[in-house]
Amino acid sequence: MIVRVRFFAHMAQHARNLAGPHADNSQIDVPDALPLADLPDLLQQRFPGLPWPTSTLLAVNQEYLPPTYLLRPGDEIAIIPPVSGG
Amino acid sequence: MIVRVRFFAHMAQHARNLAGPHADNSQIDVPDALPLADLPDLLQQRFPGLPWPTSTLLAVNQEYLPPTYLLRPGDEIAIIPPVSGG
Amino acid sequence: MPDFHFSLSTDPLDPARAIAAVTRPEAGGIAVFLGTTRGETHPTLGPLLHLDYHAYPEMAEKETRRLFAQAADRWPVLAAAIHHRLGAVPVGEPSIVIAVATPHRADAFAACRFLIDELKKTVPIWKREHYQHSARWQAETTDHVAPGK
Amino acid sequence: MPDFHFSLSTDPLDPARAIAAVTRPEAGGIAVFLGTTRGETHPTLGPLLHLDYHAYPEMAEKETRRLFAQAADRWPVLAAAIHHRLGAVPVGEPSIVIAVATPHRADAFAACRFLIDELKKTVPIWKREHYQHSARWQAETTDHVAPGK
Repeated sequence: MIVRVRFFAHMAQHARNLAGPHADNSQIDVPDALPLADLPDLLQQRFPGLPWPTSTLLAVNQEYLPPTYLLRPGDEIAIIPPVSGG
Repeated sequence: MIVRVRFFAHMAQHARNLAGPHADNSQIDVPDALPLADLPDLLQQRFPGLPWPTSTLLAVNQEYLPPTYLLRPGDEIAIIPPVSGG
Repeated sequence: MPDFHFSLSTDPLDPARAIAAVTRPEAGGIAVFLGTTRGETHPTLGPLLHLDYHAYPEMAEKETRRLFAQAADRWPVLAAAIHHRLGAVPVGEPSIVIAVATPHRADAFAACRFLIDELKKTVPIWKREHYQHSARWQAETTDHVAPGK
Repeated sequence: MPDFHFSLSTDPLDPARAIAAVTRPEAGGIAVFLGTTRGETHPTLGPLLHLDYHAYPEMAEKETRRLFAQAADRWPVLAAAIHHRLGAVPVGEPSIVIAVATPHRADAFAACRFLIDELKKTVPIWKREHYQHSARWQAETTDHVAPGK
């Protein structure tokens, strides 16, 4: 199934360098009902060498969700490295 | 000796009502070296019926001073009812 | 000693002026407090129309500077400003603006909070509450010593 | 639910606008926080020139509204405004303005402090530090999982 994956900050920069100018916001084919917890490994295979801060969080459809969430077609998953707004 | 005594807020209004338009800021004759602690009684005799909030403080020359302070000629004593700025 | 800016004025307060007075390149946070006249209705005196502030100006400045010096001792204050309005302050308008700049935000909040809390305890400024049917000094509503005592 | 005003913009922030957005006749206190770009010098990268803020805008607004709802549950908030600047923010200028109005001041301070503290933990906005000799994302400077892990 197809989901959208978005990267931010230095992760976005590295994703573009590794896989082209739109790689920070692109559609990706993943197994049906993939648990959110399994997405990081899959992304690190797709983007070898992508830096991954230890406290990176995952959001689905603009909301932080637990790792047990099962992805659905069309979900927008954001990879959120440590934030630094304010 | 002569000192200056200033009243504020409702005490000023009452002092003027009791003793004339300048009574909230006037010169008063007091015994030499009067302890600050003795001034309230003396003022309540001079201004009979003057309302006196229980937590009124005394300042001398724009500074809160302890009751043991001995007044000097020319001191400006302010009678400070509970403040309500801010 | 860091910069301290104090003013008493019957003009409406401009928070932007207090903020500009404390803005520094070394600042990471600026905490600002505005005390505003809260509209309320007294059961017998009717709606509050405005507050009327009076000061013992020479001492108000001296005492506020003393509080600022205490704050600057306790927190790494870069600059602070306290602007208090006198005379009539209508409902919804600020009677006081306090701005404090520090390198880090926790100190700005703490010092700003300290300044307003202490100012309300010791700085010689008094408000008179003007309700529709009557006016009274805030200080009148506190306990008084028995007459003749 | 009380009023909440949120904006992301590359224009310079105007604290007076945030204050006006929360001013209410029922307010007794307005607490305001400005986070400003602090000038500092890195031992090898040189002086900081500006910070460059990027957001995941749709989620930044959603997440900030969630924090506001939490604040409104805990304190009697009349209105709040959070304006965050994006793009380059030079030294001394604010990247964020938060204003909170409540009937009494302690609640305004507490809610304002809560909003900035929580925003810094969870709202998806990132800064890139532009030094004279180099630029880097703040997030780059944190721990990373080992490559290949």
